[in-house]
Amino acid sequence: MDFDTPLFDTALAEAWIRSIAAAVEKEQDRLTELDSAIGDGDHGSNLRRGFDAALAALEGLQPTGPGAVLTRTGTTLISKVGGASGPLYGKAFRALGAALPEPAGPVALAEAMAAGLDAVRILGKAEPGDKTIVDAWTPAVAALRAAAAAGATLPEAAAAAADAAEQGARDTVPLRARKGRASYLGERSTGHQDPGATSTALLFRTLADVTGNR
Amino acid sequence: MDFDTPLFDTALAEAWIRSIAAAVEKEQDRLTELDSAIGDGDHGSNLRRGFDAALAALEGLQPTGPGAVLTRTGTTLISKVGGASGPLYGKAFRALGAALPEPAGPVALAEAMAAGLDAVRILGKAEPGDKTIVDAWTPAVAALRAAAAAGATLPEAAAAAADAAEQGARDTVPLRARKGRASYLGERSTGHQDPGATSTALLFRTLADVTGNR
Amino acid sequence: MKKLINTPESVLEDALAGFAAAHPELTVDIPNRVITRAARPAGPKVALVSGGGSGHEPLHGGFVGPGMLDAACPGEVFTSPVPDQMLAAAKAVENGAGVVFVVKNYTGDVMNFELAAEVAAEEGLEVRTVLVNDDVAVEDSTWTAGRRGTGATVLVEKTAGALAERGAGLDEVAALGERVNAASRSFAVALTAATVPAAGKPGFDLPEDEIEVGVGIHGEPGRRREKLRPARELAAEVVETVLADHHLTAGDEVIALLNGLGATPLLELYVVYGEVAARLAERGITVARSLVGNYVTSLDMAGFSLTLTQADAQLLDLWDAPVDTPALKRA
Amino acid sequence: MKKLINTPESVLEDALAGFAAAHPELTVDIPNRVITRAARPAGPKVALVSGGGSGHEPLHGGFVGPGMLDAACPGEVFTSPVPDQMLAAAKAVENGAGVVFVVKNYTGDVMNFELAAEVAAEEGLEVRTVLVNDDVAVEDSTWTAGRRGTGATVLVEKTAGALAERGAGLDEVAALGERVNAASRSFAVALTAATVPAAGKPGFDLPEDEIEVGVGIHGEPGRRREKLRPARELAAEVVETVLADHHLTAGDEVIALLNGLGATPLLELYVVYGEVAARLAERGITVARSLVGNYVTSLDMAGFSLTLTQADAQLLDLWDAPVDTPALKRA
Ligand SMILES: Nc1ncnc2c1ncn2[C@@H]1O[C@H](COP(=O)(O)OP(=O)(O)O)[C@@H](O)[C@H]1O
Ligand SMILES: Nc1ncnc2c1ncn2[C@@H]1O[C@H](COP(=O)(O)OP(=O)(O)O)[C@@H](O)[C@H]1O
Ligand SMILES: [Mg+2]
Ligand SMILES: [Mg+2]
Ligand SMILES: [Mg+2]
Ligand SMILES: [Mg+2]
Repeated sequence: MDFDTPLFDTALAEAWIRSIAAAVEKEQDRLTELDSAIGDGDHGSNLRRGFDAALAALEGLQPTGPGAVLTRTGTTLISKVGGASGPLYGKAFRALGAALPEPAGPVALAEAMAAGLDAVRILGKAEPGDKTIVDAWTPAVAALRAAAAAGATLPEAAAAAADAAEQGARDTVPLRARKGRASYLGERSTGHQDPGATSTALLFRTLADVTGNR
Repeated sequence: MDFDTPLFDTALAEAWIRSIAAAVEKEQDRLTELDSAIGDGDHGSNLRRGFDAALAALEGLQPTGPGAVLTRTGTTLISKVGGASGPLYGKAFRALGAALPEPAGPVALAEAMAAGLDAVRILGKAEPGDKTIVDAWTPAVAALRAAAAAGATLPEAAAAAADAAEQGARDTVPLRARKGRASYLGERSTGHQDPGATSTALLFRTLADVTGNR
Repeated sequence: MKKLINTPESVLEDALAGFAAAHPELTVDIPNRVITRAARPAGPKVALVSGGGSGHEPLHGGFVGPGMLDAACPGEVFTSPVPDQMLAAAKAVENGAGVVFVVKNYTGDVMNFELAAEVAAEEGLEVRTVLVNDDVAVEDSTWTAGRRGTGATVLVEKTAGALAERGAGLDEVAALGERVNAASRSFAVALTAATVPAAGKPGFDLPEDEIEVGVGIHGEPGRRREKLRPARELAAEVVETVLADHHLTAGDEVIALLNGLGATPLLELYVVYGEVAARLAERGITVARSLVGNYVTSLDMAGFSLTLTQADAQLLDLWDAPVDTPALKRA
Repeated sequence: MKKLINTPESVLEDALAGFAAAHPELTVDIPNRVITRAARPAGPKVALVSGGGSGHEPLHGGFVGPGMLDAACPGEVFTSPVPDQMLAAAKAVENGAGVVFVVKNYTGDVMNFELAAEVAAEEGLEVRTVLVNDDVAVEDSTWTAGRRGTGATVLVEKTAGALAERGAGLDEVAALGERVNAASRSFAVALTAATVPAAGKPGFDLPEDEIEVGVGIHGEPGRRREKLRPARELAAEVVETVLADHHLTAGDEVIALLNGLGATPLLELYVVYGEVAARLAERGITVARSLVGNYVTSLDMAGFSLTLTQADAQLLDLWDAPVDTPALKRA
């Protein structure tokens, strides 16, 4: 492993949360619009409220490592977001934080992200193809694992994961939702991109950005 | 008095009520529109309901004269219309009916119409210039009296009254309402023609029509 | 116009059929358009009769029952009922102690109730009329038909109803009603206009960012048009306007009615009420009792009215008295 | 978007401030967003806690009080509350006999209440969860998140609340709640979409002559779009749809809830209820009790939902039991 390659350390974890908060602020309206089409129009404000609170929670925190940053973020999301995305992302970040060694390279990050995905799937019981967060997170984990196995650097692996998550989000467009509010629409849920998969893609894109900017 | 000149008899009274009912049906939307501008948008449907009922009330009636037709119409209007126009027109027709000898010529009709106007003014307490029914009815009575004094026939007198009533209705446009719902608007009631004055003009126009068609 | 109706002409009759089905504890005479309590009070009791145009539900039918009205006469939408209804109602509920008509001050209502009272007197009934005229948006001068009757009607009907239930005499009940009216002031703000079914379109057009201030409950436009502002500012202005016409000073107690006009979500009414309560508290005025919800509506109008009634021990006692009507219940 | 609010972000907090001012008989913990009765029941009593996104007022805060809920947890608009609220509520009202969570079946509500129940159990509280899923517009299959919880919530909270008040045990109260839910079916029709304050525009666009059939209470579109039809036809279709999923036969008794979605005038609700009652009568189904009004709303959505709950002697007895909450009172 190249010593100049950045690892996932506390500073990077904090930078990631900051970057998510900024991205969510910027994309709030788009997320809400997607959620208006097949949900109830609050996904943007839900995440905004959650990551603003997560940012604030970092203020006083003396983290013992990147895992602590992410665990704390998960706890904050559970306490502040509500809705479907609150517990799902909350549990995901808590699992991610618990699974993350310090500092983590691509392999460890891939496994931690897999633990996050497991948490989402255990709580939400969604399968791939159900038009949810899972549809962006699953290919992202696969891409992370593949990149790590191929010896990629953290920025390279994160960029591959971001691409895969975005592709996964786009691939939700033709799907018929089987979980969450969008499932009530039946056939009418097709033709729209899933808001949760879209915000998951945002999480991975910001991760790629902050690792790449190191 | 010319023997060919029609008098106000039972048949004419019935024809008048029929003609009002038809005119109100035709003008219902316009009356409602005028009432929407400065009132509550029901003057058309109020009069429609009232004169439809008045028509129905004539069905079984064996009138003892034109006065009985008009008295019955007044009673029906009171029972069926409600709102401001119901009691006002109801009382007016009852007074008109009570004052009308059989058969009546122009002089008697003018005095009966004056009795109707008195009834409106006693109940509603409106002065000329208050932007109400009174503003059309007052000049109509004056025109009837003038025509009768000048020896006009009933059709001539009724036509003069219709013209005067219509002018009176038009003259309500610049007025500020001081009675009825429109008074709540204060200065904003100016610039609109009063619905009640408009329907009064309709009453006199139909009277001119039915007397002229004899 | 999107409305849950069959035809504009049949709205009242159809709604009365539904009201009758929903409230077996009341008697609904649909042909005559009179709503009365199913059971007459046992002994002699002053009978309270009210009525007015429909479209203000739950007013008045929703306030018929023990502790409040004996009968209500619903007119066509936004149209005063006719004297026949009031007479039929008075005769149906008169119980040996006379009848009080509670009349909102609108030309049509006043004249129709007047005709009814005339005939009732001719037929030997003792009738008193309480005129409700609490809306400060209208100047009470020779330039107008006088102040409109709005939210205070609920307070008059509740307290006079309670007093009648306790066996007070005709003059006493009428005097109490007049006293409550005199102690009350109201003011309303609309975000959208009401659509009368027969008219088929809104009574006035209001741009997306404007409100109508000082509206009545019949879809009539208000004092003036303004830009929509935050609830805090609107509530402050409404409180200001009501108090400017009220003789309340710090330490006084009020009953506050924050009333939705028909299409306002309860969530928003509570937001406004929070601001109203805060503004009153700042002035040292104590809200002794409050009522937040849809009580005197204007069809599908969005907006609210505020009624403040100066309270005293007697009024609070009557306000707290048991009542059992479709829209107001208290044990 | 015209709304009586201060800012979209502060709607919940501002509304809670107003709710607290209007209901001194309740305790409103604004920072923690928990509404409880001001006075705890004297002896041990099963505590009923519910909650959900805001925008459905009076649900749930309006149902806190003797005879119904012990606590409510209001979430942000259309957003499930968070586990912290439910935990705080459960701890505040637990009174020695365990806690029942009444949860409307939405992914968010279910997951947040699940997390709360987990932690509550860890902290030694006995918790049962009653899931409400009565909306027949949603097929209950592996293709969906299951039927939504809507109008039946009022019936579950009322009857389970009454049973808890009578001293029944935890399992008994939870079982009753489940039984009432199983006996209930609902279906809703919208004339206009709801506008979430933070979104600033309606959740869906509906042409002037169309309605959305089978809508949920969160502004989500429905099963399909149709032309607006007379109330008679709409009511018939809704009754049909509800009954198609119900095992009711002639002679059966129901409790009927005809619920306004927020912006529907009461006059129109009564028109619809008249038609609903007539259709049920034609089929020999007896409406033993009815409730017509705004109980489970969807912000400023115009429309209605119908809930039919098969009744029996126990349910009617519990339905008739005294209740004293802001939105439902019975002596
Ligand atoms: N069971 C589930 N598993 C995974 N993700 C889910 C599930 N249910 C919903 N989601 C995700 O949650 C997103 C909606 O989140 P949000 O709008 O914040 O919550 P809510 O649906 O409660 O309003 C959906 O777009 C979907 O991606
Ligand atoms: N006091 C009054 N005297 C004479 N006419 C009046 C008076 N008040 C109102 N009107 C007339 O009644 C008309 C309105 O009638 P209508 O719309 O049927 O009743 P409402 O105002 O009760 O809705 C007004 O246009 C006006 O001409
Ligand atoms: Mg959502
Ligand atoms: Mg009118
Ligand atoms: Mg009218
Ligand atoms: Mg939501």
